[in-house]
Amino acid sequence: MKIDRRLLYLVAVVLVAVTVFFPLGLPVSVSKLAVQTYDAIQDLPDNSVVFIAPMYDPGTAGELSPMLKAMLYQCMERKYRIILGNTGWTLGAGLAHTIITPIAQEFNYVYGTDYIELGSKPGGAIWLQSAKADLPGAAIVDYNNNSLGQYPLMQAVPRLTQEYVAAALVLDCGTPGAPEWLAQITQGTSIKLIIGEIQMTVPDQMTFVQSGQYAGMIAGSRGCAEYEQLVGRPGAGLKSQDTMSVITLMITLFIVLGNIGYLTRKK
Amino acid sequence: MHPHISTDLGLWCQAICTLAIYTYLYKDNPIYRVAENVFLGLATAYWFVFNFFNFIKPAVVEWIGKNGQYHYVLAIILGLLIFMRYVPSLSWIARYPMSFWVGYGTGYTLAFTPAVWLDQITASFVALNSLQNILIFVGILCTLVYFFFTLAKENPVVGGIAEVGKWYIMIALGSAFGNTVLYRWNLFLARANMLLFQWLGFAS
Amino acid sequence: MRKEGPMILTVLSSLVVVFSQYFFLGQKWALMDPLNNWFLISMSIALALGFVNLTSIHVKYLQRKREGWFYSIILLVCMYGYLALGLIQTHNGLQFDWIYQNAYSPLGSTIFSLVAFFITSAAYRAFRVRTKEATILLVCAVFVMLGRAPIGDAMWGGWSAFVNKWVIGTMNVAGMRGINLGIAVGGFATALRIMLGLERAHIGGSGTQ
Amino acid sequence: MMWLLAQEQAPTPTLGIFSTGSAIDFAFVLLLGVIIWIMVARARTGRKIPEIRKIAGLEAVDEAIGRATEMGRPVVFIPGINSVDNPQTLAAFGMVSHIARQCARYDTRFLALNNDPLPYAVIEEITRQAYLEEGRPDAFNPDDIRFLSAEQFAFTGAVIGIFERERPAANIMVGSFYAESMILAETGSFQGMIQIGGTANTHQLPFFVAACDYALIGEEIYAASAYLSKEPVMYGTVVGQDWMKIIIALLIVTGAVLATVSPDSTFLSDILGGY
Repeated sequence: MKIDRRLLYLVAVVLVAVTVFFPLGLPVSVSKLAVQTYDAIQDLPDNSVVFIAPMYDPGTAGELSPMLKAMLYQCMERKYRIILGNTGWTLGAGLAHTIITPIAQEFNYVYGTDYIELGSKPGGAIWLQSAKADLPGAAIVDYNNNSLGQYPLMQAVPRLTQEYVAAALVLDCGTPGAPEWLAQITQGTSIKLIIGEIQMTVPDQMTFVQSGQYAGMIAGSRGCAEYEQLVGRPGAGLKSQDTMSVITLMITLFIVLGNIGYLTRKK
Repeated sequence: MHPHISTDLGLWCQAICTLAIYTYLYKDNPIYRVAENVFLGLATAYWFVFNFFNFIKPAVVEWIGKNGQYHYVLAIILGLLIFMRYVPSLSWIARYPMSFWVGYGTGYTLAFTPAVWLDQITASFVALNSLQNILIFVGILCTLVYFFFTLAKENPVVGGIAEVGKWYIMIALGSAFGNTVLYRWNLFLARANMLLFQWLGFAS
Repeated sequence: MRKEGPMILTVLSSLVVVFSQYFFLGQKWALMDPLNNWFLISMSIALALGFVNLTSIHVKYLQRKREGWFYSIILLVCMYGYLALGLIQTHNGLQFDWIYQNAYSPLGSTIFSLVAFFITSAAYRAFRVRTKEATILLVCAVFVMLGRAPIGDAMWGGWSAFVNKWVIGTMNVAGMRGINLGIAVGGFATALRIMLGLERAHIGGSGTQ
Repeated sequence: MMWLLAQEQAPTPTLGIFSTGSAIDFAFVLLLGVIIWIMVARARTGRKIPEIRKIAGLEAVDEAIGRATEMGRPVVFIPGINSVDNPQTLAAFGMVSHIARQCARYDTRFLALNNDPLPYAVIEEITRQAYLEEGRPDAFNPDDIRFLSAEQFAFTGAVIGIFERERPAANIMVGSFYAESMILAETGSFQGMIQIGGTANTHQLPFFVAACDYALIGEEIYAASAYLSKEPVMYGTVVGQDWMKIIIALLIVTGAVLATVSPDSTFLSDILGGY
């Protein structure tokens, strides 16, 4: 049975559109991993400095921006000081800026003291190496092109090492990404590496969670939906779950139909 | 649910670009080809401009000009040598920059990956006291055996172990697959949200 | 000079990286910093190779009035126009950024999202229970999908917990680690083959020697 | 400044000469180097080297080229989308020479599509050389070795276009692939191409396994150049890879047994992680 693939596409688009307007509202259970991740962030010492790295761009923002949002809520509720910056993902800096600005206002975070935005720096793993030796020197200017020397938070964190930074929260979707952070910054140190991962590479990265090299992982849009519930701020992650249910049923149906056709033809 | 179409030029541009690419799903057509070539042109130019202002210009102005680190002049010359490939009699000179880049990459592989993978080995030192740990232990060993290239798979013991390894591999790949399918639709969801809520202005 | 020189340079540059990572003196001298910059600068310049190649191919198409030559004009105009704009305005320029945000970025994201459709047609067309291995892969994929979406839990309450613990957390971890350890060994071996001069396609050896 | 920082941190060297915690890492690299060197030396002196088992995806390379020849349509090769600093790209180079030679021999058009200017430059040179060695330098067309774009999806869009318009019969993709893998493999199959996909990027492997006719899984791509070259010296290096995996397996067995017998002992992990 050969169906025109365009018919399959049409079915898919219609199904997605319908669920976007009329959600099913199925409950989302919370996994152990999500709790572990939440606790890893929650249990950092008071007044810690966390480095949050939005290592993504608009292509993957659909999944990672809601995670960043929930992470910021949790960190600001715990009153951690936040350094926001990435390397190698130019557009990630702009995306993160629009997310952190309203949340920082909500929590009365002072720029330069409670949080700072480094923007995006070129170089990937190479930049991380230099930040380990001299963070302000490697970053030079902040997101708004202001010199970093004037900010108390930067004076307090001269290097990206365990003496100054308690955790690195990396939103990861490719290279450079979490593996570079692991190899260059957190491997063999007390800095906790917690990642927000696109759903696709979850199995791949799971082995680093099992080995303890990552202290936690928000696993795809599902993980985000779980984490949002733990933080108590339901958002876009939770909202996307109904579409995921419908897509799952559809793909499963297509696989089954395709195979029925295949098996009957074989006989 | 009444649409409220945007009047923002940027959003219109985004919507047109998005729809132009999706026409390919029907079939290859002139609209897609225009979008494809516009994108090719923009992308090639963008990366050059980005690299020029992030690496080449700082190198010349800051490092060489201000700091007097004149050895970076050699790095620029080394990069330029790749263009010797267009001079047939001197094209072999282009192998010099190439060998530097390959050598750097080779060194990088040797220098930075072992530490990460050694931790993967020590993480496999699991106490064989639960079903989960035993399954992990057996799986790692069988999968490694699957990748032995010089052991005869005709040998029933080796063949059997490698077969189990292959099951593990397929389960791992199946997990990756299942996760990816959903993730990919998230990407489409992001585009659909742009079209429906931002451009056409449906209330979300 | 033609064969030995590049070979020596390959070995030397990889040795510097290895030395500066593993050895005390290497870290103390901080050799990696200038070396990294050398790599970035020289690679950035080489990006211009792309310009030369694209220009030469499309100018040839135009000269021969090959089918679709019109599209070559579009490509060349966009490429050189955007390049000129970028060099005048820098990459932070207002118009340059506008084009990035409103044309470049949506074009890229949309091509990326085509994957969703292709996965769907592949689900119907390609994912067949042809062999035992393919069957395992498929069954597992469907299982995981149902475990990741709320619909699985709606069908059976323990679905996502089961998938997380046994499929992703156990079988997948073992399989992935085996694959990854093999890849690590293979990557090292390839690197060593290059250092030993066995593989020198990149410097004009005929593939492998 | 760099010097001052290094002084200030003053880490103590491990075993006198190594940077902190690097001795074991280095020992591993050295060990694999020595094993490979021994195997290569054995092969050079003509001693017996074990055969490599059959790898279906590599056997299929000649079949794919044969099919393209029969149909009078081109063979496409894509070396992934990373540059020459990624070992997967270097593994892909090892295959190009074999494929280009076969194409030259059978007078089949060979198209190589590149995302990065450096692999493009290397592949052009390898192909030129291959046509020369087959005595067909006139048949080599430099325009068939193409750089398309350094941007991932501009590249992908362009490859789709070439698949649509040049109608290749065989598509061989080996190297470091990302999200484009599914788009390329599925477009290829719309065109009815025979496809071989190989990568060490585990997140893309399921798509190559499911959508291509043959797949090279992970480490198999690193054995490709040796396998296709059929040279004993190269076989030797693959034997070295196997020895390394045996050592890793033995370490894991020892570690697991130790962890079972005395759960508190961290002796082995301390050595591996500490020096």
